[in-house]
Amino acid sequence: MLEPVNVSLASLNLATLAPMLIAIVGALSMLVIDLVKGGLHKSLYVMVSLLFLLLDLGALVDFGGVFLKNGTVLGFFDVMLMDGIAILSQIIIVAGSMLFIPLALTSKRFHEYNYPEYFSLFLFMIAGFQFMVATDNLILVFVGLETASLALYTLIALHNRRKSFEAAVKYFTMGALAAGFYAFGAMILYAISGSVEINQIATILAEDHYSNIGYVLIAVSFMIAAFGFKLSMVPFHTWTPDVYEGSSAALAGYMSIVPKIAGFVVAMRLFEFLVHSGVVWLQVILYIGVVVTMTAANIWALVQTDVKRMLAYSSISHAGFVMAAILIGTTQANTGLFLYWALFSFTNLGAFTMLWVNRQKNLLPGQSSDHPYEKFSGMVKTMPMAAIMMGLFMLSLAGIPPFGLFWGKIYMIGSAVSAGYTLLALIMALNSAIAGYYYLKLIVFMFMKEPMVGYEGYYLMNASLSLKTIIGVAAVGTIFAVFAVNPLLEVITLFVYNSGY
Amino acid sequence: MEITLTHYLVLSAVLFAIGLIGVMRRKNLLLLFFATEILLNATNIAFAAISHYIGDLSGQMFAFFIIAIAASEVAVGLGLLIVWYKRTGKIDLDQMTSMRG
Amino acid sequence: MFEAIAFYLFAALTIVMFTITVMTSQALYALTAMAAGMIFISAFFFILGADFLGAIQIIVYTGAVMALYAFGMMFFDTTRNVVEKRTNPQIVFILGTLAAIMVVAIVVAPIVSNNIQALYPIQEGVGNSQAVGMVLFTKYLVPFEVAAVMLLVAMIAGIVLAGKKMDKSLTLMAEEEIEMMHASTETHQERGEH
Amino acid sequence: MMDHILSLLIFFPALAAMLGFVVRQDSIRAYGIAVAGIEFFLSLWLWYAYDPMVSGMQFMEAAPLIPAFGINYLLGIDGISLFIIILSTFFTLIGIASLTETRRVKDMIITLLFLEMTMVGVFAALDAIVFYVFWELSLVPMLYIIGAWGGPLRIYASVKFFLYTFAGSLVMLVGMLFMAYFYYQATGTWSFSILEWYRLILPENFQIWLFVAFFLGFAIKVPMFPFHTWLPYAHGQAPTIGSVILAAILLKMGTYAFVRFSLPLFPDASVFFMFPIAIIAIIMIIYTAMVAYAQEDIKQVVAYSSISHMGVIILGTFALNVEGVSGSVFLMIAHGVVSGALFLLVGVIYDRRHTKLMSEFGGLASVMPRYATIFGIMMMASVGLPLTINFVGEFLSLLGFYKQSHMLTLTAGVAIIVGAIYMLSAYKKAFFGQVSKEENTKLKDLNKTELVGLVPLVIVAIWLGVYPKPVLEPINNSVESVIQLMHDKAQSAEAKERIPNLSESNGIISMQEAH
Amino acid sequence: MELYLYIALFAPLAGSLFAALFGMSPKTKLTGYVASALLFASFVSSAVLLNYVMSGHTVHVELMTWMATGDLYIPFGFVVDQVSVVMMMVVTIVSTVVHVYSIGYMDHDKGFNRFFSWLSAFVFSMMVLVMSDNFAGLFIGWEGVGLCSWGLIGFWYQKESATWAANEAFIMNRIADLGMLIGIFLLYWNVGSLQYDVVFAEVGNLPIAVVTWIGIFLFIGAMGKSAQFPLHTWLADAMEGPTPVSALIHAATMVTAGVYLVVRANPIYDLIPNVGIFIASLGAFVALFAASMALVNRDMKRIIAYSTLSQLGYMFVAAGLGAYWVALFHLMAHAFFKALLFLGAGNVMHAMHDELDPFKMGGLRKVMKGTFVMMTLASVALAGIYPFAGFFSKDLILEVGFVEHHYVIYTVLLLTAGLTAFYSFRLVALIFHGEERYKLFGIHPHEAYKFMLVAMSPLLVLAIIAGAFKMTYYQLVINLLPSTQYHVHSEMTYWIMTIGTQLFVIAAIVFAYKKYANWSSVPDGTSKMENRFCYKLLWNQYYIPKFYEEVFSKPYLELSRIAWKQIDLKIVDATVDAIANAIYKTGENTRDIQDGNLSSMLRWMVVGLVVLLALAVAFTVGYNAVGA
Repeated sequence: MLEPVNVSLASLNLATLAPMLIAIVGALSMLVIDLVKGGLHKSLYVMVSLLFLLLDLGALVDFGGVFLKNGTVLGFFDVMLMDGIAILSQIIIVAGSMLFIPLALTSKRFHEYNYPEYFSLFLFMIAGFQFMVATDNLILVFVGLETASLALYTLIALHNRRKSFEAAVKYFTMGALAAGFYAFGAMILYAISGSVEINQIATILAEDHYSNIGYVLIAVSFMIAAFGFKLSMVPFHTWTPDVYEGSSAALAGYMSIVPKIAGFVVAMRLFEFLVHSGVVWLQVILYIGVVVTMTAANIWALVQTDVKRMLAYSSISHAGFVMAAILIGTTQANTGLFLYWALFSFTNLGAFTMLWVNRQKNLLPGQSSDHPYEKFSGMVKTMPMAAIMMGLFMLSLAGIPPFGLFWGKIYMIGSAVSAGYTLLALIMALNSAIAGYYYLKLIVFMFMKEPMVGYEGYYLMNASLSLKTIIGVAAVGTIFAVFAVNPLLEVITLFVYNSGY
Repeated sequence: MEITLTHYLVLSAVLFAIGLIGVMRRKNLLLLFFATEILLNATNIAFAAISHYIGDLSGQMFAFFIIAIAASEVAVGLGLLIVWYKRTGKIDLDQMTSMRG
Repeated sequence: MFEAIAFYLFAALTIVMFTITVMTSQALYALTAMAAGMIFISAFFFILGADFLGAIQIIVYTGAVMALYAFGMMFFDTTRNVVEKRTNPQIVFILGTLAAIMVVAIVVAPIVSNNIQALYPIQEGVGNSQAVGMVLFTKYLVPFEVAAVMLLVAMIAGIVLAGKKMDKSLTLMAEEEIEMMHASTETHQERGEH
Repeated sequence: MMDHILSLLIFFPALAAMLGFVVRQDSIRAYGIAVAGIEFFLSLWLWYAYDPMVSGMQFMEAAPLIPAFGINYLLGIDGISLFIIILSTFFTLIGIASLTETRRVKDMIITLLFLEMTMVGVFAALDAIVFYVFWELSLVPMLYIIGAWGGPLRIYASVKFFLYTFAGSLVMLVGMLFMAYFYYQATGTWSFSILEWYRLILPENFQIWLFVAFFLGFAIKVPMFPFHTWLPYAHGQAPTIGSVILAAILLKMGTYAFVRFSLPLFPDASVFFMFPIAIIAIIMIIYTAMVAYAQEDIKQVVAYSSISHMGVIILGTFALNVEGVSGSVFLMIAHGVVSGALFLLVGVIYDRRHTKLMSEFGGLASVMPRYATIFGIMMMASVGLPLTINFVGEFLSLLGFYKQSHMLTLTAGVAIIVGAIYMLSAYKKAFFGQVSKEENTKLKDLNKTELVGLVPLVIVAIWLGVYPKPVLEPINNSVESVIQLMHDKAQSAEAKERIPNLSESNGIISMQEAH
Repeated sequence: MELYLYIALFAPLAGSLFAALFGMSPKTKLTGYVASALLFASFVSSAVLLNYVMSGHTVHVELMTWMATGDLYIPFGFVVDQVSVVMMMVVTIVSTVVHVYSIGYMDHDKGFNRFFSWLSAFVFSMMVLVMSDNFAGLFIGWEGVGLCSWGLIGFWYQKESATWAANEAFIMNRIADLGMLIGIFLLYWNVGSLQYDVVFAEVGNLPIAVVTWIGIFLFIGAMGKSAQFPLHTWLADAMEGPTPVSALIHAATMVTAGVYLVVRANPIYDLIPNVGIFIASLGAFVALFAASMALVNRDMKRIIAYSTLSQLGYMFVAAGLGAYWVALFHLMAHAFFKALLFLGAGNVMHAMHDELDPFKMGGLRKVMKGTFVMMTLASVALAGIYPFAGFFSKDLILEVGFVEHHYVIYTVLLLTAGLTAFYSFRLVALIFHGEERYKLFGIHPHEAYKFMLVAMSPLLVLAIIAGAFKMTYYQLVINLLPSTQYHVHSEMTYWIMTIGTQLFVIAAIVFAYKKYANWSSVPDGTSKMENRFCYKLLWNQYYIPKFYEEVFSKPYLELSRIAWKQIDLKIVDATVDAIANAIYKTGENTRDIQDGNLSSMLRWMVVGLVVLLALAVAFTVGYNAVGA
């Protein structure tokens, strides 16, 4: 007979669930609101979402304090794991989401914002991501991942046009395949360790001295394939440009940041110990993966004709750049990962918001996508501020100092240097140069070409105060990043180091 | 002729491969979704087997959640298919190439 | 011996069924074959002592999933022969076979480990469902709840996506058209109320 | 105020540029001149307050920026950077004052003011990352100037300029990170402070690799053969003001960086690479002079001549003795003045005729005598006639390098011949002979605006040629400390021997002591 | 005395700047007057200084620092000593004369003001050159005169040939200047200073090889300025400039700067007699070589220019053989009579409306009496007839050659003396005697302004009597220069030599008169003589300009074009673009991977997985193999 299990409530550390629960409650409350009174304006839902996210953030910041005092907090039979990187990544997730959600307040009406469910799904998705990062249990990772993904597929499709359905279906199908990979990889890990918790797997593998190296490698192969999909590493990246193009610019910007950081954290948990245990194969694979992802994505970005697709490829390249941190595996590198991503989120969200601002509903004759380069030509003459903002984000993405991403870049490259990855550091640097070309291309269009006749009325169609505010926030974050870097760096280092990465 | 874990793993691998072939081969989206189910099921067998051979319940747990996930995926996937079908009248993925390059 | 026979039998059956699922050009065959395959898989679960899982497999897959697919098929009208354009069919098989061979090449080697411990051991004399329940509602309570959320998400997603509101796309309509549409629905509602 | 004069110098123009957005289009020129004028006088004040007898850094400022990664806001100048800063403010003033551009003047002036910030920043930075920030940032305004106001190939030219330089400097950035890492290994703290780095003695093989990394960044900027091909395009397409600033200041960033980074940080590597670089410099000198001779476009002649002169600067820098390095630093100033003036002059004729082909001109000396005179003076300065500013630099650079190699200096000295060839033939084509084209007969001579820009340059070119001491002395003192530092840090016997030791009497009778 | 030094030095500069002020304005005589007056002041100051130096003093001032860095210290220092004062006198006398003369000569030229600006600037540079107390200062003057020479040769810049000649002169000088610069570098790095006094004191302690190199490189500099073979072609072409310029720059002063340098650096050349021999040999060669070209030339000014070249050869012979004072003496004497000759030629040109071919003149003595007398006397002086200046200086050089036992050189110089007499009087005969061929061309010649002739008269006087100052001069300069006296040991030989030489020269003159005094036609290239190989060789200046054109100029231009079009654009730049294009093309060619088809996207994922698996298997197999 089974013994009854006695669990003290205190040992459960229910508080570890608080941040996610806030998001879930928020989502449910919106469903309820809609039930009570339908047809409410989207601004209400935006604000409610914002409110809950704020609470969520507050809870996380509070956790941050706790973490700094007491270290990692485990909860619910050690399923929940609130360590430094979990808190950090959740903060980035929630903060990124807070920057995203006001983008719903466009001056034009788009289909998805007509649904209260949209906002509800959005909060569920955030909860999913939060679960995903706040555990080292492969099962919860999987469930959280799927919760978030399923919500995300729906959010994409809700944009309600042919391309967005196509994007959603593509994303979904490939996601299903990736889920299969993940399950299979987890299965093999379970087979050789008898556990589905990463730290235990690590311990057992180490105790076995990696005697089942073949199994480990097979498992890692499947896991790389699964996370390669999530982090859009070449050749698992193929969904990225299509999905970005198909979804609204705002959501595309969001996708380039939040899901990826969640993926990075899991990848860190999963691969870091292998890298440290001297699994040469993984180092080689990651090395190749990082280099190929960075370079190939850059090269493809060069030939794009649509700005959003270009930014999609550029996001892939940035993700590849950051993947290097996992390969390098030092505290400095992992700190760099978070720093980079925090800075990247401001800049990239700003860039995508600029696209969102410029979104027009009907394509003009001869226009094949939402944001062709030609649309931006001569923008400095018609809308200097907008052009300068966009130029700013492009420069930051290209890594021109003193704008945000530069600091992330030098820190990342610096960590590669100090870990002895000289060649990698060089490749990272040179890739930034290649990337310079396509960012510059947009600047060239905006600042050096004559405005297109007939487009005038279509610029800034979608602008509204809230969008402009977001752009302003992103711009300020991008320009004055230099002053934020030091505090960020200190906090992140503390969090990362104390989490053992 | 004792059936060992290896047998199950091999079986799982073979089924997974069949699933992969299906995923790659199918152009009809609905049938493609079938193949993704096969992938997950293949894994489930292995999980159950491992669970059995090492006497641990976690594997069964994993399998259980995988089934839940598969079910949810079907719901969302079908939903997506329905809107796509309503909009285009096709569920052939060769028709879905408006974005490329 | 019985176990071996059962294993090989069901293995053969599942493989055949799934092969039919992925190879046939008749959607209905595929559906049927898959349903059969699912049931055969549940047989493995029973063999392996995972009774609960076996039951779930049958209920969820054959009961829910397959039913959904069947509805889907009806909706899409794909009961007829499905014409699929094949591009480079060889490559598909080569890749699939290669994947299988690679994995098999590794997994044929036995797992050598002295450190595997059952964290949640299957105890003799305890019913499988009972044991599963025990673990599920302690250790895996959080994932379980998250799974609930996930199902909720899936439900909302399904409803929203398949809903009538998706038929007209605000994204594609000009602002004036939306205004007109709203105006007409309001009059509809008013008329309905009166 | 004196404590923060450098910050003031850097950020005043940027702030003024921001405010400039508010100023109306028709008043922006006066605004620009006022701002640039104030900035110029500030820089003159800097000179006034500068103590030429002190060889180290002056007006130091420090503020933490990213202390966790060793990045701090460190500023300071010595004799080497002082005059390039003054040159930058000077040229911005002159550039704005003599601006003839009519399209979107406001954007242009705001861009120029931003550019001024980056230029001053580069030369005042004492932290490698702060240096790098301004170094990269300077590309952006220049990109815009070339790309928005340039000729028909402007986009190609500007993008090429940007990407080429950008790629090079990224490699340099990796070098900087390595340097900081080595510092970290040695001391346990991160630091990007150049003065801190000076204290670090690296093993020779490290030095060589780092030298190469830095070299790539600098060489593209200079630009050194074979990385020079962006320059003719940039100059060819850029508007006058762009070429002026590019030639006068931006190119100097590369050569300045050699003196600031490569020499004191890697003394052994500098000696190791001295001859290869000297050979590249000689190729630059002779080869680009030949290419300049073959040009049909007068602006391209000046552009290639810039490369050729930069070769002499490089040669002087790698003389690794006080004479050569002082000479090369002086030549940076000199070349700035002269090539800046030449580009302004080319701009004058371009404004009138909208062509730069020499075949379109001829006989201008009789139509535009004033113009021809000033062009002639500047050409002779460029050719390196004694008592003009260039001669001092060229003479000292070559003199310095002669200590290291006779044959190479002899070859490099061909500069004075080939330089005369392309310059004189270009002058002959454009200014001498009969006025053959109808359009040229009615050309107006220099007007007041243009004279305002050119006359000060002529005065400077001759004044510093006759009496270079006020500039040369501070340079000399700072260079001496650099050379001494190099000698002290050098490890290999060859380096010890090649880099003179200034603290001991070296057997040569110094006339200065005798007097 | 320093005041006089500064006046002597800066008065010309003041004149130049004054004239430059009016550079853009229409012609005003004022500039001419002011510039001439200032030059006269300079001359007077030089005379005062001469007087002062004669009493055994020297003046040495340091104006200010020029360059000081490291151990290098170069001041603007000026010295008036026995050598420089001689040069100052020569320069100021000739230039004053030329200035005054030019007021008339350039009377009708639009660029009158500009001309005086350049001319005075030239004098200033020349003064810097001769007065500097260090090699760097000398180099300033050296380049400065080059610049002014460029400006003055190309004075009529509308003329293609003038500007071409100007550039040629400048560039050829630059080639030589490089040598000089290297010499200066050598001095600096071996001595540590560029001051004459320090250098000359230290030079004896240097290894002889180093001194040799210094000597060679400095001499290369001298070769350019003094137009010695092979850098001689520019001098004849430089005759494109206005004639007063030719008189001042290309006869009297600038071209003798090379000789001055060798004389000034005598302590160096004393140490290296081998180089001296080389200099002397080259000088002798040039003397003959130039004289030979003068024989057939049909350009009045070029003939005089070749003669100058030839005389410079003489000077280098003297300097090379260590007879520095003799060289300097000949320099001085030559300056007077050659300037006179040029100015006379200028009068003729004026009269003949810039016609230069003496064959188109003839019989001009009737209309241009003054000029006729002056040119004849100058030619006599040039030929070295007693008691004119040329006799004293030139015969001395012959003696030096003889005494130093360089008989080959002696013979060559003797022969050249004959040739000199021949071509000088060929010129005089063709211009002033015989039929009035100019009438064929409808020219009405007239004598030059009176004041021009008056201005020339000091030169005439000096050309006649300069020889009388020989001993005074000698006493003066031996303070600084080696005081070797050159006397043929036997009285007998001396007289034979002197009288023989005189007879030889007179014979040459008579021959020239006989042949050309009654010339009646203008040669048209059909006569037998004109088709002889020798004639053609000389007429084409030994094909050297053509050789330079074909071997240096054209290939250089061609090479430059190749460097630009082929190397720079097609290799260097194309490589850069090719790298960029390769990256871009890779993108273009591989973007089809993303063909938008879900099926292939899924396949790519599986491909990725299979590759990973394959690598995993390979690694495992390898690992096990190694492990086992």
